[in-house]
Amino acid sequence: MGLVARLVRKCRARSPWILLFDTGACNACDIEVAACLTPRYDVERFGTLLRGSPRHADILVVTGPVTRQSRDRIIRIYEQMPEPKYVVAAGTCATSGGVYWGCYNTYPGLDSVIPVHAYVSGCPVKPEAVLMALSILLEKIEKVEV
Amino acid sequence: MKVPGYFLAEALRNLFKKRATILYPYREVDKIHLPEGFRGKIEFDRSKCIGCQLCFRVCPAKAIKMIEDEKGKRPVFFIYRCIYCGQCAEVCPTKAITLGKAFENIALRKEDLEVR
Amino acid sequence: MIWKILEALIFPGAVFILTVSLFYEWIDRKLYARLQNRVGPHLAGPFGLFQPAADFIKLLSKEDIIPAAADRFLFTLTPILAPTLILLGCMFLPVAGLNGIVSFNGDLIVIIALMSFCTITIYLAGEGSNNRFASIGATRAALQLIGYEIPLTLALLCAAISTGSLSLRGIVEAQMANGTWLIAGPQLIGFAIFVVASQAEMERIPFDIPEAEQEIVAGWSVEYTGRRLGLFRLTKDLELFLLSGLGATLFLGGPLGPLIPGLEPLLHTIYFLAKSILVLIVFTLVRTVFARLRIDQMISFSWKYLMPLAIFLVIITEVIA
Amino acid sequence: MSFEVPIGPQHPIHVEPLMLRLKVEGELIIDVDVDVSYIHRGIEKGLEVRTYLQGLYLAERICGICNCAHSLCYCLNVEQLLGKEVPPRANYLRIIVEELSRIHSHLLWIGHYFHTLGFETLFMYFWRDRERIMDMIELITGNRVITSYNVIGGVRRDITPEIESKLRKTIEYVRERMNYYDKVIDSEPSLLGRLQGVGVLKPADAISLGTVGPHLRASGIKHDVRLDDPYSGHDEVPFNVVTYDTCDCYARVKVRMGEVLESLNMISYALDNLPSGDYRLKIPPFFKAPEGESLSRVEAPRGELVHYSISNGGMNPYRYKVRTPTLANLLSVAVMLKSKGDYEVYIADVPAILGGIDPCICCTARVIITDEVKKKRRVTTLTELERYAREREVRKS
Ligand code: SF4
Ligand code: SF4
Ligand code: SF4
Ligand code: SF4
Ligand code: SF4
Ligand code: SF4
Ligand code: SF4
Ligand code: SF4
Repeated sequence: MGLVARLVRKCRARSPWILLFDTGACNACDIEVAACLTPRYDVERFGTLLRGSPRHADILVVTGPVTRQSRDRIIRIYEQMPEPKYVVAAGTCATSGGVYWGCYNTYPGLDSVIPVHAYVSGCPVKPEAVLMALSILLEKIEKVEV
Repeated sequence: MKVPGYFLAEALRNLFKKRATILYPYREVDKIHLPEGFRGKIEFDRSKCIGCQLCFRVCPAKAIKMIEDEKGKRPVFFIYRCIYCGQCAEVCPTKAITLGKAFENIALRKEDLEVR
Repeated sequence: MIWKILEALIFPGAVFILTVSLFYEWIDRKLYARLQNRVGPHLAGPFGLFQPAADFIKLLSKEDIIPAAADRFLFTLTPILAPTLILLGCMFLPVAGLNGIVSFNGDLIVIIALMSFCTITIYLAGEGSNNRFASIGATRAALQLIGYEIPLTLALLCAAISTGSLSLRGIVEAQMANGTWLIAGPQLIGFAIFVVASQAEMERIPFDIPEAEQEIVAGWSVEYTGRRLGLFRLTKDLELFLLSGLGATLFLGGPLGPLIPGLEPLLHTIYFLAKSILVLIVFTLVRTVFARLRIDQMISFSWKYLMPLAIFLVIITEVIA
Repeated sequence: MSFEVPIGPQHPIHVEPLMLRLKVEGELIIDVDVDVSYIHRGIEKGLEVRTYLQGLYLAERICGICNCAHSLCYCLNVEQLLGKEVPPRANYLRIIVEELSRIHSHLLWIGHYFHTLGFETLFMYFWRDRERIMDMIELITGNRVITSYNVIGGVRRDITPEIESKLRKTIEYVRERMNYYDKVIDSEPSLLGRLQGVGVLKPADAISLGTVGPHLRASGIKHDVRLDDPYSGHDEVPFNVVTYDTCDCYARVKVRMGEVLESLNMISYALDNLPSGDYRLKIPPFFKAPEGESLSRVEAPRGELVHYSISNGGMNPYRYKVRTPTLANLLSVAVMLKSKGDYEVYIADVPAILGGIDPCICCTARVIITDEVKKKRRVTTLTELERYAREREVRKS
């Protein structure tokens, strides 16, 4: 790796801006991810900012099973994000649909719709687990392309 | 009484107080709040299991599958489906299942979360 | 000549200004976080010092998207124009001596004009991206300009009137001659107006109305990605430097302080930075303790309170001078 | 010149997908259209294919924030079907956890509300102090948010003396903080400017639009299921119904602040008067409910929550119906958001007004199918839905 490439990679790993999207979660995972912003967990330590616009974001954090209504939305948001982009599936629902089996309106997990780079299981995910997932993903970003 | 910037005093006071943040990943691991009875990742004791299938039948998330091994029927758990409800542990007649304290069930590939 | 160019490019010119303004963003974010009982960025470099730089480099390296609906010309022009304008403004600040890199009689007016141009650029940037949120944000930026522009100008002019000079150098010299800083005296009011109006100029809480995240997503910048967004963020940092520097120069005596012969440029720089960081801290405190106003509240606030106060100040200053 | 601003479904006001189509003139809103169908998951149908026990965990996940109210409501419902009465100690324990989650929900909402109003610092402080409550919930139930505490026939765990003393300490801490924040809210003009006189809902309108919970109480109407139709021992634990009659967003904040203090008192009282004895009935994991129907009501943090079920004597409910508080409150948003006469609403007020009802959409979504090809929307019929559900089951297996 050249020096510049190394620097760029390092900067990417130090400045992950996230976008939170709820594809039908029960709220619990949402509030737990939101809790990461607050003093006890303070995800800004990693340089993370929560952005409102997909155009500004690097990491898409998705909670909830994908519902039919939100499927097209999540695909569109994913496409709006500039490369390089990563997706974190937070919560059992997002990793596999979890408890919502047999509900006619959900898909079995986020990876059936868009590529996913990190799975966090938990119902809901503990904020610490989100932090850990982020830092594992960032390490990966710094070292190799995920 | 309206006082613009009423919060200033409190904010400044907190500047000199200890931060509320736990510098968690990798550091200050012991400060995490993990009480007794926390419902984390499933721990399964093969030697206790009698293969009664109760856990498989109650699981609300279909996270358990029964397979056959050399000693007979046993459950396997798909952690990526598990909702950490603890129902299987509650129903198991021999207490072969307990919920541990591992809460960081993270994987970059889904298969890594598959079978425990 | 070479010397002059080096001065403009390296110290105390572009490179220096850019570095310092990134540093200022770090101070702002870190202090903001500490006031909220958090830690703030701490992984990028020691204490997270390189956080703004990391953000910037990352943005430069990201994919560049121009939405199909956007105006390509404006989309290309505005991200370059905005930081250039502010950078130009920063060149007038007397950082390493009594003179800025460029300095002439009436440069205060030029700075004010440059800041207004920058807001207009932002208006164009929002309109050019042809997105509803962006155009609401752009309209708000323009409306807000009407609200704070006049009080800001008046506050700055009062400093000029009371020292009898329209150039930054003149104002600093007058403070040197008086032996007191302008803030000690009736110009304290001017400083207060200046702080409030600068928050509006920089679009920070309580006046972050044009990019109010919770209302209109990211406002005028909603469609910008990658390096274009990076340049806009840089503009914000430069504004932080320009306005805190301006406040320090006009009200806190800028680069003045006890000097040791031979070390003047260095000491001047240190004094200037120290004072402008003080102003920056005031900015951050303001952003910590208020809620965002609504655009109509902002305008009526500025016409009901800021304007009369500013006019009152002009009268006092005239009487005293 | 008027144009349409879509707010949502992905929008920072609210992480949850909700679609508001605003018609605006400049900054003034003249019309609004609400679409909440983005997270419809089909839970009501899902409940019909689960056993009663499995259904509990799904009902709990109708919503994570009110999970305690949902599971309580579900349990009450099934217990009614079975004709069982839970032991008194279970009732008190249920109240403790229910009120704890009410506090967490209110603190969460107030903090988030200030965040939407651009008061970041107060948001941070509220959520910092909320963490104490979360710790307590985690301590008692084993999870921070989804408690899984209520089970059919009682509660899952008991409270030990050690937990009790920790809980009391936390109550004192939170009470002191709340009294301080109360002062901040009443003193900060930039905040008051965004709250007072915004989103006024007259008592008569509040009733005719069918609003519930704190939203209704902020319009000065004394209505609370805990008082009107006490369940789970609420008739034994005294509390005041907090009402406010300024009917605006300010009142909505103050009502919730007051309710937090009330809940703290209720927990203290419940701890002091905790009956001894069993905390759970023995109920087997698989059972058939007798034929019949049952309706239960619970005062969730956001208002009255209704669960209704029909049983045909099987292992799973024949029909299950949920009426959630936010659905009842959303109607009033559409009314409050419209400028009319001397009542003006700006885009900047959307977060304040929408936030004022404490909207969480996830329990609220109802089926509206958007046909992407034909660009038409229609509401599906029950038979269509059933077919849909069956097809899906077939595809899965
Ligand atoms: S994983 Fe659990 S807590 Fe998270 S959204 Fe799904 S059901 Fe809710
Ligand atoms: S904890 Fe719950 S979801 Fe997980 S395997 Fe056990 S019963 Fe299934
Ligand atoms: S319930 Fe217990 S004993 Fe029965 S199969 Fe499951 S683990 Fe084995
Ligand atoms: S309306 Fe709510 S509870 Fe009913 S199926 Fe949809 S998401 Fe589930
Ligand atoms: S479809 Fe008819 S019979 Fe069935 S629940 Fe609805 S109203 Fe009752
Ligand atoms: S859903 Fe039916 S019963 Fe319920 S309010 Fe509407 S019309 Fe009445
Ligand atoms: S109102 Fe509905 S979505 Fe909101 S917290 Fe309660 S149950 Fe959940
Ligand atoms: S209208 Fe009936 S079928 Fe449709 S979601 Fe509601 S309860 Fe289910």
